Amino acid sequence: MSDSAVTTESQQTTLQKGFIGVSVPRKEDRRLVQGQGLFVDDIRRHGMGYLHFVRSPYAHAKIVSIDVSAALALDGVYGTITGDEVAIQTDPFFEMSVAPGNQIKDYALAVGKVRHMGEPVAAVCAATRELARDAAELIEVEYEPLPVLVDGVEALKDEVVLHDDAGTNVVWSGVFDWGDWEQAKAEADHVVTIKKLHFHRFSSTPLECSGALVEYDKGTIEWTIHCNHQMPGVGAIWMAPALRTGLDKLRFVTGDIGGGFGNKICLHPQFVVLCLMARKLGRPVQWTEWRTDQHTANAHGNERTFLDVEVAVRADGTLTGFNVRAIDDCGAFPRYEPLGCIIWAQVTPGCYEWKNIRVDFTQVCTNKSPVSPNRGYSRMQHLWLTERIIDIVAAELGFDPVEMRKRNYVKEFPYETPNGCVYDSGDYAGCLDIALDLIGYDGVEARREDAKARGKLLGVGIGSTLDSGTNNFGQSQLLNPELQFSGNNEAASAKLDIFGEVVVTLGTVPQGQGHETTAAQVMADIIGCSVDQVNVRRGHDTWFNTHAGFSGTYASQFAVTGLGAVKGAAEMLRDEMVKLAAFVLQAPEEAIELSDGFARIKDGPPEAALPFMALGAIVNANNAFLPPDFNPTLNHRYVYRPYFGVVDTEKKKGQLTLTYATQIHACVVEVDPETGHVEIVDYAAVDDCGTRIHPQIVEGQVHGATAHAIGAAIHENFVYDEDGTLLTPNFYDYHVPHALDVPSLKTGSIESASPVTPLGAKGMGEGGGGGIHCICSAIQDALRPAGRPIVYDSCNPYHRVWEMLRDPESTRANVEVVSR
Amino acid sequence: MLLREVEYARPSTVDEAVAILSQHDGARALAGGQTLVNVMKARAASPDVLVDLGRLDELKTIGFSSDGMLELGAMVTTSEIVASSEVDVARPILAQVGATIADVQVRNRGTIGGNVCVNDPTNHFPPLLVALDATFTIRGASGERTVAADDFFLGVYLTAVAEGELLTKISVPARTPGSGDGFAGLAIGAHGTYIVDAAATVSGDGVRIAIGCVDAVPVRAQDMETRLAGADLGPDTVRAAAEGLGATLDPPSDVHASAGYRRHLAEVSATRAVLQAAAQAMGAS
Amino acid sequence: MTQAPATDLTIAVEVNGELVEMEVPARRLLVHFLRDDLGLTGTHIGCDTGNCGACTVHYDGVSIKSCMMLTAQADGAKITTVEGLAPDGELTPLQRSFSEHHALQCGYCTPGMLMSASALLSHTPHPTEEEVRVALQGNICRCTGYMNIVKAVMSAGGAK
Amino acid sequence: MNVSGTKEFDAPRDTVWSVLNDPAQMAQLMPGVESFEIKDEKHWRAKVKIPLGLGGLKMTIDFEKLEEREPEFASLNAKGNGVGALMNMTTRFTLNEQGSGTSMDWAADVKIAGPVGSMGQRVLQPIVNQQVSNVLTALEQQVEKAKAVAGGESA
Repeated sequence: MSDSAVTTESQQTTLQKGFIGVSVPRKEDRRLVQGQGLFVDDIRRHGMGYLHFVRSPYAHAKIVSIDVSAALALDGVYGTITGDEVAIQTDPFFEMSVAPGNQIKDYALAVGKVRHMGEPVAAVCAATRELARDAAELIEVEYEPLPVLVDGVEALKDEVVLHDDAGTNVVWSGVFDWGDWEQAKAEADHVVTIKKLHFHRFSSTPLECSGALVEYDKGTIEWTIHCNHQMPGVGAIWMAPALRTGLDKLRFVTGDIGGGFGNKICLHPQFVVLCLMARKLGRPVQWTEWRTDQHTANAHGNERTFLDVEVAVRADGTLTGFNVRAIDDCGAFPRYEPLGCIIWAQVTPGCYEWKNIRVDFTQVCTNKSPVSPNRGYSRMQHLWLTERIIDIVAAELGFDPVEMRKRNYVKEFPYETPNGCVYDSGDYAGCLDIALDLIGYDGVEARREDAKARGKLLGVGIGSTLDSGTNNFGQSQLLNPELQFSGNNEAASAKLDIFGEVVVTLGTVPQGQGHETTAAQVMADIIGCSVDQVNVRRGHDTWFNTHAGFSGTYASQFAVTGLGAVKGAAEMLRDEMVKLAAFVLQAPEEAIELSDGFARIKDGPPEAALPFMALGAIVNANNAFLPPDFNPTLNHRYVYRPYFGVVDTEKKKGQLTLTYATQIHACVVEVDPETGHVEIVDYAAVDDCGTRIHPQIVEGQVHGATAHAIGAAIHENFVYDEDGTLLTPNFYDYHVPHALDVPSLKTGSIESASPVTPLGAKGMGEGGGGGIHCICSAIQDALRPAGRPIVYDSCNPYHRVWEMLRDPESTRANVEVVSR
Repeated sequence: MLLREVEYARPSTVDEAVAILSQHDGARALAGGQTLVNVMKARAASPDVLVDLGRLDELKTIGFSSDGMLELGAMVTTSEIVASSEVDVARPILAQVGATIADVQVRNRGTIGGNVCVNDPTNHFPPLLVALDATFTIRGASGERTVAADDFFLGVYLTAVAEGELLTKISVPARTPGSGDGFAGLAIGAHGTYIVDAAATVSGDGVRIAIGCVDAVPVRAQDMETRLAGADLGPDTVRAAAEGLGATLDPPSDVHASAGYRRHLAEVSATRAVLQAAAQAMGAS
Repeated sequence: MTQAPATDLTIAVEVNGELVEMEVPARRLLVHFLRDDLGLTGTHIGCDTGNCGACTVHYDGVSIKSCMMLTAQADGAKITTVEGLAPDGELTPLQRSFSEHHALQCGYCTPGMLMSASALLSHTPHPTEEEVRVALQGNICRCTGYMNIVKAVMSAGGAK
Repeated sequence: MNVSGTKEFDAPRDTVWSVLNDPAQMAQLMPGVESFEIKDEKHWRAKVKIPLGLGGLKMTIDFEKLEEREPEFASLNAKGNGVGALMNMTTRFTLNEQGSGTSMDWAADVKIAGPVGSMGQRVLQPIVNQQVSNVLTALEQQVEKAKAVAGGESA
């Protein structure tokens, strides 16, 4: 079994060797390997009701009538809620776009009209799961079907309009024009045009579906929401105004979460219905989403079509710029959107040094499931475009794809992009060399011949990608200058208890990233104790754990924001412990050292040492002898805030994200020309995310992101028919990779520390879809002998590979080269 | 995920099972449940009465008939077939194909009787048993009868087993020296659901080929069989014999394949299955 | 004589060594019986078509998906769930190996993986990578890409 | 989903037309029909339990005649509302005389939504084809009966 994890210590950050940088056993594992995790559907409350949503089978239809009488008559049914009640009791959710997009009315249930198959129309609550499901079948909804719109480009014609309040399907549109594209085009030796490229619709389908158990307190008019929401900070900002209540009246509590990947961010509509039902019935209400509901109505990734791509290339292969029209299909409601219309701009040039980039961006609504951030959110789609451009331009102009990448890769860091973002550090060429070495790139031609002898077409592909982490929400102001959103923050608290126990709480919402462990590593190294002595509370709790406005776990930022907050709180606690010890031991602060759970005088007599318990006991239960002006608390909260500065809404420039981790993927595939079957025979992924706090966890993220990419590149696809019916509504036809589908991955890494983060670490974990780019690149390389077809879609199932083999010309007509 | 109300019975003999099935028109047999329970979870269709065959030990045996046919009880699980020495001796293709059905958990519960009675167009055993020319023993209130594979499969979830009847046994001719079996196709991922598959046997009395996933029931490639009768089974001859097979089919088009793609895959799969069988027949593998 | 078809029935099933007798609706799936009736929430649900294996338990020593079995069918059987692997909290070599190799991230698929892997190791103590991947083919994981899970099972195979 | 084909009857065109035009006879074509009610010349409703092999699919189907050109063309719409599935089917029949018999070109555009759809396309299309062929066989029997009745009178 090849396990050549290569870690090149090129730029090892100098850190006091302690627990940081060591793959300590994870604290979360003990409970999870015994089935003692606490996932949402595990939570029980006395007298709770089970809620089931009645969902629309139609993609676009008026709601003529809803009759719940038969359901209410069923013994054991507690109550129902329909769209009319929601329209009276709540306000539409806050929209981020500008007019007319922000006129879209988005309620917790469909009001007056359904806009996608699976949209919740009514909710029924009953004593058992089975009864709730039976009652749902007794709710009679009369629909009047309307014409259906399932194509993003078609949506621009506004012949079928989803949201009459907005009067158009366009949610947001704008032109980004950096550098001087026209000049670059004029001076180019070659201009390559690509008529159409399409990034398909898929999602990470976390194994645990969404869910919540909501309790309502009639006396204090407060809701406790036990849930698996990844971003409670923003969830509350949507829900509180809709429920016409204060932010602090919504207590979000998360326990263990079975994966999120961004698909558990837009849960506010379902949660508002649960809050209404809990209030209406005066009992706890529980909802569990099943797989088919999750596929048809929860969170799809952005589907993006690129039209009329033009690329300016010099004779020597230097790329000077590109121009593209992008149409982004956000489905029936722009919930987290239109943020996706700007997030790609964090990585406008991808990994390359071209200076002149023009993007005409439009986002539209269609009768498909609403979009939610999905692993690689919006940057993946754009990075796929840049990597497709490299491979198509290299193939059409006869450049070697490795040389063309190395020639155009960014080499000097920090590097400012055409729209003012700063790539903090990296070594793209270095990562590529390791990846190519891992797949034995030099011996590829021999392998190609061997494959040919077996009747197979062998192809090599490269996918270079960036994991931009730690959003500057000020980027939203480039979409809508009036938005009062900017910067980012995350909070952590650290305290020393009476018996010397170190307790950490976080605002973050881990869904498998091991926050309890990495936070304990940082805390232990700073205050000098063991990881076991640090108790990091599980999950998020708006009332009892600290948190901040942007609290949550998303967009590859924990290693920076989460651990940045922990470091801050740890240092405050450490400094106060040193001050207290100095007072008790009557020694200067500089002479005090914290290590192995003791505060002692450096090189002092062994008895001059106080166990942490002593310090904790003094402050919490024995503080009479402390001087009046010295009031230590040993309980500190720190809010980490990255500095971004203000964005320039005129030129649409500014620092949109703080750190840039790199992932360079390379793979070898074999295509069966008779059937279009694609098999991955070799795969390497190299990552560079600065200081690796817990190397195993970092590698686990790389493995997981690669598996998602492999699934999406070949099988995973949310396909709709012309009636708006989802043809892959569950794991029957939406084939995610199983154990036999994922090859044994080779991994390598470089650690280019980030100069701008507390620990030199960079957020990583989304992987920017590196696997999709490199499989598309490898399939195109494999098919070269069969008429040099051009890969035009991010998803290439067997039937598409077969069609490209059968008719390469139609894909080549997509590309045109004009040379001077 | 949550079934409609259903009545449940667990007979301890085949006759009791047949009796209950005959008395209730909405009654259906529950074998491994690896498809039926999912259909009920989706509430796509719901039987009124489930007759659990789990206790009918007489349907769980693997043995040989007096005239040497391999006999598989309808309640024999796929895992038992994969591990069976009788199968390995008499007709190993059953184990090789069985080993790629879904996964270990499904194979531990799924039965060969359930697999053929459900007759989902993408199930592995229907086309294979047609190619192997198996016979099916069905018991009803009025007694027992046997049906040839070609007449057993009638439609999706529809076979010669009528309401009130029960499939008890599947008999498969043992391999004769100089004969060979093959199974090939294109599946979605490793051990995945088939897009198109084909089974083939090569023996003294000629070639039998059955194509799966192109219709509600397995389709015999009769023209190809006649062209190959007595012919040498080299790659070029077999490939030539497969030409035109696709045009005779009217396969469904879905998210994984267009009708045209399935027609092409039928020809490729049939060719590969026959070449596999031919290789085995000539003792090459 | 068999009882006439009924919508409810009393069953007796041994779960993790403890005999449980209870009247259950015929339509209740085994996975819901384990989670909701017995409170054994270690067995999880990840799909509604029997593909994902998060609900894998042992049924008379054999790994099965409890979302595709009626509780009624478990009458008289011995069921082992993840809670039954280390009842006294003393982790098995396989559970320890999962932690050492970072073979779990969110932990949602882990119970099912442990049940499939422990079934494999009970009859194939030293499995090859291929044998491990075949044994886990029915257990979907969306976090790990399976790499470390395969390593953990193979290494646990060797451990005592 | 579009399904089409031709069907030969050895019965005169107007006999076939008389069946296609009579709601009472058309209602009985549906597989597993349990009851039907004629609302008026152009509308009728049938309660059916479609035998799906693994269990019945209860559905109420509302038929509506869309267009008629006696004796050569008829088209009708059927909206099925069941718990397992929603169906919307538009069918067109073109009758051509063929010697003493009739050759009927038929075409159906079938839209299915709801839980049955979640079982996957590969199962749905063959099921629809099956039910359509059941309808055609039932139509053939009705035509035979109608011919016998008509034959009886004219003999």
